[in-house]
Amino acid sequence: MLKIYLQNKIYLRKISCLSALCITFAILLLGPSRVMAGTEISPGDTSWMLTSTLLVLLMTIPGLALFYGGMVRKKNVLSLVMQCFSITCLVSVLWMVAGYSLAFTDGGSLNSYIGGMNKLFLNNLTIDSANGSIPETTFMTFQMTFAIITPALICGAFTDRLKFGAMLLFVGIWVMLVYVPVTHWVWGGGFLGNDGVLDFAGGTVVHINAGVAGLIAAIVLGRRKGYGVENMAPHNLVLSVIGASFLWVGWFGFNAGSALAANKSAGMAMVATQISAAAAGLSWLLIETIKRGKPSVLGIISGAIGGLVAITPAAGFVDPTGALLIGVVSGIGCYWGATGLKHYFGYDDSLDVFGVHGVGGIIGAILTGVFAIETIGGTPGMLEGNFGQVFIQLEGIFITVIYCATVTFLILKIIDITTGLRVDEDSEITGLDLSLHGESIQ
Amino acid sequence: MLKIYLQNKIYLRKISCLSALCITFAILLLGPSRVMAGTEISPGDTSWMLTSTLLVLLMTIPGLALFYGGMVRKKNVLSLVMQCFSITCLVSVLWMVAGYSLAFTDGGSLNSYIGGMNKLFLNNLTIDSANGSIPETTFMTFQMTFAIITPALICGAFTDRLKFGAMLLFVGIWVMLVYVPVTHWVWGGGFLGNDGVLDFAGGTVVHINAGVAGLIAAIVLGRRKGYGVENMAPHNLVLSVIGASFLWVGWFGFNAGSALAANKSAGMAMVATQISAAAAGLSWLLIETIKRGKPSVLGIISGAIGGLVAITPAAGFVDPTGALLIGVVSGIGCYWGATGLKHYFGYDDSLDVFGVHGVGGIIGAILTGVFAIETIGGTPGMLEGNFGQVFIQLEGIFITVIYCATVTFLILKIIDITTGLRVDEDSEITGLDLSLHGESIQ
Amino acid sequence: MLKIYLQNKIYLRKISCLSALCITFAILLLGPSRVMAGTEISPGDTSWMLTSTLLVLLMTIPGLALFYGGMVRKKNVLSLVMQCFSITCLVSVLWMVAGYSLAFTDGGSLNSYIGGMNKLFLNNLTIDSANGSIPETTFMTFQMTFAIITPALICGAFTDRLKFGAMLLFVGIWVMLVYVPVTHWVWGGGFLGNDGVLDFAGGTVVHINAGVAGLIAAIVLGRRKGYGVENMAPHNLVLSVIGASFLWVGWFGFNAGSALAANKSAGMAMVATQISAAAAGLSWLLIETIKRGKPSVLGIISGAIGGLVAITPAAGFVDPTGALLIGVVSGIGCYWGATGLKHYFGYDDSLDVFGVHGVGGIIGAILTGVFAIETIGGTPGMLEGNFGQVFIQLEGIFITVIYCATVTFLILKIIDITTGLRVDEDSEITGLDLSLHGESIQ
Amino acid sequence: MKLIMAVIKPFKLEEVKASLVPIGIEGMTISEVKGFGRQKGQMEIYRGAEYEVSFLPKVKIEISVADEVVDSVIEAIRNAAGTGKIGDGKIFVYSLDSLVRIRTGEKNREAL
Amino acid sequence: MKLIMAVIKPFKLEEVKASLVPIGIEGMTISEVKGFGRQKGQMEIYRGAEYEVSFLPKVKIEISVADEVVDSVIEAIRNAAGTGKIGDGKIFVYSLDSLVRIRTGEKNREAL
Amino acid sequence: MKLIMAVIKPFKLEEVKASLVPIGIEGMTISEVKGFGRQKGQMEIYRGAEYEVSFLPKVKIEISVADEVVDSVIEAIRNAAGTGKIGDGKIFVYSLDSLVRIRTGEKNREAL
Ligand SMILES: Nc1ncnc2c1ncn2[C@@H]1O[C@H](COP(=O)(O)OP(=O)(O)O)[C@@H](O)[C@H]1O
Ligand SMILES: Nc1ncnc2c1ncn2[C@@H]1O[C@H](COP(=O)(O)OP(=O)(O)O)[C@@H](O)[C@H]1O
Ligand SMILES: Nc1ncnc2c1ncn2[C@@H]1O[C@H](COP(=O)(O)OP(=O)(O)O)[C@@H](O)[C@H]1O
Repeated sequence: MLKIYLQNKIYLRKISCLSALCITFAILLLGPSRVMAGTEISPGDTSWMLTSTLLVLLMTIPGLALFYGGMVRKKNVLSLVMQCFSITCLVSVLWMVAGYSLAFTDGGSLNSYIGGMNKLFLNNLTIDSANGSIPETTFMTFQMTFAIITPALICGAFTDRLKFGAMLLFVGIWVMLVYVPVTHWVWGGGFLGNDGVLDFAGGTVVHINAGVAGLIAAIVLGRRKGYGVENMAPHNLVLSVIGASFLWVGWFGFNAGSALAANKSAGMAMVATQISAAAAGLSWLLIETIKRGKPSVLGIISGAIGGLVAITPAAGFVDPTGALLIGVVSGIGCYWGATGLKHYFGYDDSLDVFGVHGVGGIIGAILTGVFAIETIGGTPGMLEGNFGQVFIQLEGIFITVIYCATVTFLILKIIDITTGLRVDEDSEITGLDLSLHGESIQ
Repeated sequence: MLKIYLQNKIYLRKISCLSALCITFAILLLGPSRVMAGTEISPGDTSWMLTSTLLVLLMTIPGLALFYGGMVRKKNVLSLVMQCFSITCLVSVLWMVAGYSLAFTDGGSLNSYIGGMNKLFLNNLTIDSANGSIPETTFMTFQMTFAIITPALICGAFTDRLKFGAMLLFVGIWVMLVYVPVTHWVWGGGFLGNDGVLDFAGGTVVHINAGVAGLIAAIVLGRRKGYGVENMAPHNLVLSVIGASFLWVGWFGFNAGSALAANKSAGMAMVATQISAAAAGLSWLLIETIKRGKPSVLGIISGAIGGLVAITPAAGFVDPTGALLIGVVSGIGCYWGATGLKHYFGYDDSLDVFGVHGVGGIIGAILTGVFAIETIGGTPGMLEGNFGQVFIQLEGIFITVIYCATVTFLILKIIDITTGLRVDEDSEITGLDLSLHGESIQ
Repeated sequence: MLKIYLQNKIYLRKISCLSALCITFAILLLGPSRVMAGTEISPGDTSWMLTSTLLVLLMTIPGLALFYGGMVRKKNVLSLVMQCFSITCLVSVLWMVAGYSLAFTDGGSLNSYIGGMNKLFLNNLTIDSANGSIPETTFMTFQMTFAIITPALICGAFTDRLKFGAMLLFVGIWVMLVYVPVTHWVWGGGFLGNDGVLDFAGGTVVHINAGVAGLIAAIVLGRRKGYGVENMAPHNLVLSVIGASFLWVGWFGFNAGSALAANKSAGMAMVATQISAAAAGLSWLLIETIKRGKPSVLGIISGAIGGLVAITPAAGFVDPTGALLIGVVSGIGCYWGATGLKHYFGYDDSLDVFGVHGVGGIIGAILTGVFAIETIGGTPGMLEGNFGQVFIQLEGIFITVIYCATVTFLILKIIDITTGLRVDEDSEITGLDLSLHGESIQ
Repeated sequence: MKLIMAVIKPFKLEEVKASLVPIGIEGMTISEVKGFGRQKGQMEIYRGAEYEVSFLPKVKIEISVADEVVDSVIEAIRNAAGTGKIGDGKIFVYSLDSLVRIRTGEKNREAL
Repeated sequence: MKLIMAVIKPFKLEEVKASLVPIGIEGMTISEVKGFGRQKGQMEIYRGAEYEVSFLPKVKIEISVADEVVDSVIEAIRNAAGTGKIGDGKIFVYSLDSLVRIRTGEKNREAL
Repeated sequence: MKLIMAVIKPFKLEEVKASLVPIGIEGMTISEVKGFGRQKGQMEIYRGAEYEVSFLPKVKIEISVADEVVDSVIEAIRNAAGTGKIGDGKIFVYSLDSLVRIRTGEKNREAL
């Protein structure tokens, strides 16, 4: 697949330019940022966005921490919740220091690729500035929670074997070099948004990005010791169900919150989110029952998450029937991603970050181009005759996949050479809880 | 008790007519639905209703899943969370396909009994349609979460012994044949609402309905193997406390959300909810300490849930003092329901669905008629001289109990004959987690 | 330290007057209460305050219950969640009966020290009364959740050894004699608020109060049997991480909710909250790694909670950079409080109520006076030239510490003499779950 | 004195206990163990992958008895624990040199 | 060599361990078990219903010792584990045929 | 017949099992235990305080075997479970008086 992408020579120029960008990152001197219009604050919209912000935070802690934590062996569960919690802390500070500014302010002449440095340390973010009908402070915090969950999603790929320090280093660099630019491209005034890529709530920015980074991390790190031989069954799926529930509920903040107001678009986005999650849960359940004979708890929750991933780019653009179909397709697609695809290639994407978020994100991005309805989101999709939209969606996917894969690979290799990535064998056998953190659960 | 109800011949005609209705269900051709007035959307109200919707979803996953899951033996906990999660998925889709339309649109000439088919697949639910001051999409999703939790509540009665496929079949049919019509009668323009039955947030529709269905299911299925002999004490009440907490907090969406706006009625409903839950927790605690010598965790959380159930129909109609009294009475009443009543008759309503939701729902429905205050909810209760209200409340209870009991019984018997209800003895002994889902917690 | 406070003779008069107050409490006959202005209700603000209320409730159940529950030994976890749950029930009722009235109505001639009795049983709280732009019912419930969490925080100090009945008695009395008056002093029209003490969301009222009460309780009760000899490591830090997550997320309701509206102040308070929590988590992580060699899960979550405590009084007064600094300082300060200070003096403040909430609260109260920014919260701090503010903050701290310490000590001693405080040795060894509640987790 | 150690299926514990009380056995010590033998393990499914759980949950019972009742105890255990299906478990008997009741210090037969 | 197996009350473990170290016992293996005997179980309450938990938590200690120290070890365990109340537990002694230290391959007395 | 009881490091279980199957061992019973010996415990950190966990997780294996294979079983366990580091564990051998297969009632050698 990588080869096919690379043969798309038309993208090569953009890619190389982006890579250059990523290297010269630190020496950017950018122009003045876009000034947000200071309209009247709506308490209703603000109320919903404050709520949405905390919902997306809930997705990472405790949502993702538990969803992932329940799936690993008992000796590694604390290391996973530790990763999610420390990423939350780290990225919050990084976003405040520079991330927000580089993603969401005007980058001047480089604005197609990266934002400006006008709001480093949030210095020019006054209490009075607004973004649409909500305070800019709230917009900033809402976006912060997206920057938190994206690297946290990657944890599922390198669980049980990555050093803690290397993890923090990787996440810090990755957020600045991958997440921030891609966000700028799609939502911050960059070239993908300008090209018309539809991504309502982050199918590309969050899920494809995280899924691809996870795939690369799984390949670079290699398999867990004992993979395929030892029983690595989830130690406590009750935790995973709690986690999946908070992911689901939090996703309303993610998707309906991406309307940035408590309006009819938010209402419809919530409907689409709910239906897609439910349909995908059922479709995974069904295919698993057919192929394995037993419906599993891990199956239905994985399916629901797959459906939530797939509806993410589409939530504000499709109607309930579109959501139903996206759900059904993504449940089956993610089942294939987490079972067929992974086993075929033999990489150990331990908790199926690529299988669920990568595959689900790609399905969703494409189907957004298919099912978009003009009266709902302003843009018609293929079914309404706008065939071009699917190609625009493919552009977004391709660029993100190649850029993310390249830069992720480079970051990991550099860390591997300098501080090392993987814990020693003894620590891996003992379990990361005791060996890295000196703690264990009883 | 059943006998007494049956002797109320005045209801027999209604019942038989309803049974006919339930059989001819599939061939209904209904008239045009009521058009919702397209008023201005209020961001504030919409914000609260989006929030309320996710709160009620939280009640089922993870709330109820954990509340129930913690109470069963370790070998069955995953099967319970699986039931709650899969019901969430299934009912979401059914509600979108037909449930919402049949419950909340105009059923034409049959409107007293059932709604219409105008919004099957939500086809005529446009992004612009409104329900009062909120988008109709949000009203639909809010109601969807009620349709989800009601059958999920029943799971507590048939836990540890029902086949997974039979459970899905039962829930699917029960929602369409029991939940949807009763909802229409009370809230969708049907005869109970027209007769003046007060049910602010679903004491009758949700709790009496679920409680009675649970009782019937417990009787039809028979007791768990080893009931009364083996120790079936809850395996992990920490899970149940987490669940109870989410039920409590989610109940604010349930009750205060049923104001359908962020207004003074919502504010007062939240007060009533909080006070009743707290008072019922304390009154169960007290009676248990007196009768058993030790206050138990399971006791106080059961009491609080009982108080939440009982305040549900009353939340928008009573004042804080009324709520306090409803709480105290329901804590004691549910204690009796879960201990005295159950042991007296000897059925195995495993997690006390009838004892808590049935008994609590009936207490609440009656006391709503007693404590309703005109200046708060528009209708005076018995204490303000309106003695008739209690009888209207009794009508609502009687009809729901008899209809629900009859149809639930028929559905279960038909499934029993066709696919069978109960797992085989070996599976029950092994535990449903391993035997039905091939998974277990460590 | 106590000595130093006592040497501040200037406060002695106030203290003795307060003690007299506390004794004559029951015979107070107070004048008419302040009438809240009946302005227009804003649905947007109301929506946010309904949400904030449930968020703060979430902080106690399940937040604090799990945060604490995961830290104790397996045989005591249910007793802790029981404490949190029963406190929730008890204080809800007490607040309705008398707490709200005494804290937030006009106390007439005694108004500097205590409120009035006009709203006992919420009798004069009509559905139409408003507090600013929200219903007074909602303001009352919001404040109720603060009254719930404060005594629940104290549980961490006396865990594993306090009788259940004595706990309820202590909490009931403490809320009325300590929490209610201090709340009135700061927020209800009393002398501390009038003196200009800044406490946005309860750094003094909630955290210093709880921290000091915890310290006194730990000293009066004595150490747990086996303290310092047996391994008392947390039995399940996954629970603590879930709890910390709900504390964090719920804290948005606590802090941003304390704006009492969905406005720009709420937006900025949420930013400050998030940044301080994250920074404190990182600073504890760092210092622990330096001093112990391994970053621990318990460390990072303790740090984050410390940062949340410290930002509480400051949230609506400081800018993001101020929040960052408050976070960094409090992470280190609480690390010292929970390790150095405690071990130096040798008391067994089992879960570091004083170390985290007391120390963090004091740090936050002082730094509020340092970093307050006029354009954000209306009051300039030391950095803007207003040196006096720090002294006003110190006044608030001193008075609260001394009053709280004195009255808490007296309450505990009286209970000790009458019903006894500590369980017998056998019960402590068996664990409180079985000995007090007849339940255990598997 | 002998020590009889039996490995049985977990859900047979109550029945075994019930069958021993009538023949005068008033004490025993049990533990949760895992067994590996001819009985095929349960399959666990993990996102489509299946693991065979080769160690199955069993319960181990240890009972100290006087020599003369060994046979009747074995008989009682066999009757109560047997299902006739593979995996019913095994009974192991070995000799004790001595036995002490901690509370009283009684020895051997008195300590039984 | 003998193997001494003792079943004691869980919270006595630390004391037992402490009493053995002075008499030269440097290793032991312990497991969580449940005991059934004369001691009445705790009642657990479940929504008003009460269950008697007939199997009580105990700790099993296994120590291999040289023949000559058997008596002093039994004595030490009795002193440390005894509370004088029913349920203190039992000590079982039996003979080992041989003993091997895995790390070194040392046998019997050297492996103790 | 002998009963071989081995206490080993937990993560060596799969290897030990794998090494026993080739020499004809088709059944065993295992339990999770904790060991105390020369091996120093892990330190656990609790808010800056450190606890030494003196009891380390181990796995206990019990296998009944015919007398003639005892030596080869011991050898196999030693090879599979040995890491050469302190804490590898011990093997204890004692004699069984009799052995019964619950399902069939077969005795002694037939029951192996
Ligand atoms: N040689 C052995 N040593 C110790 N335990 C054994 C041995 N063989 C079997 N077991 C125990 O007996 C249980 C049942 O054995 P299995 O071979 O599955 O069935 P069966 O005894 O009915 O033929 C096993 O799970 C294991 O716990
Ligand atoms: N015959 C026995 N075989 C094995 N273990 C026994 C036997 N009798 C008692 N035990 C163990 O000893 C423990 C204490 O026995 P119990 O009869 O309750 O008290 P005591 O020994 O003080 O009279 C029991 O819980 C059980 O674990
Ligand atoms: N005397 C003993 N009795 C019973 N078990 C023992 C004895 N000594 C050691 N063990 C067990 O063997 C394990 C390993 O012993 P240890 O002294 O740590 O290492 P090694 O045997 O390699 O010198 C211990 O953890 C314990 O479970």
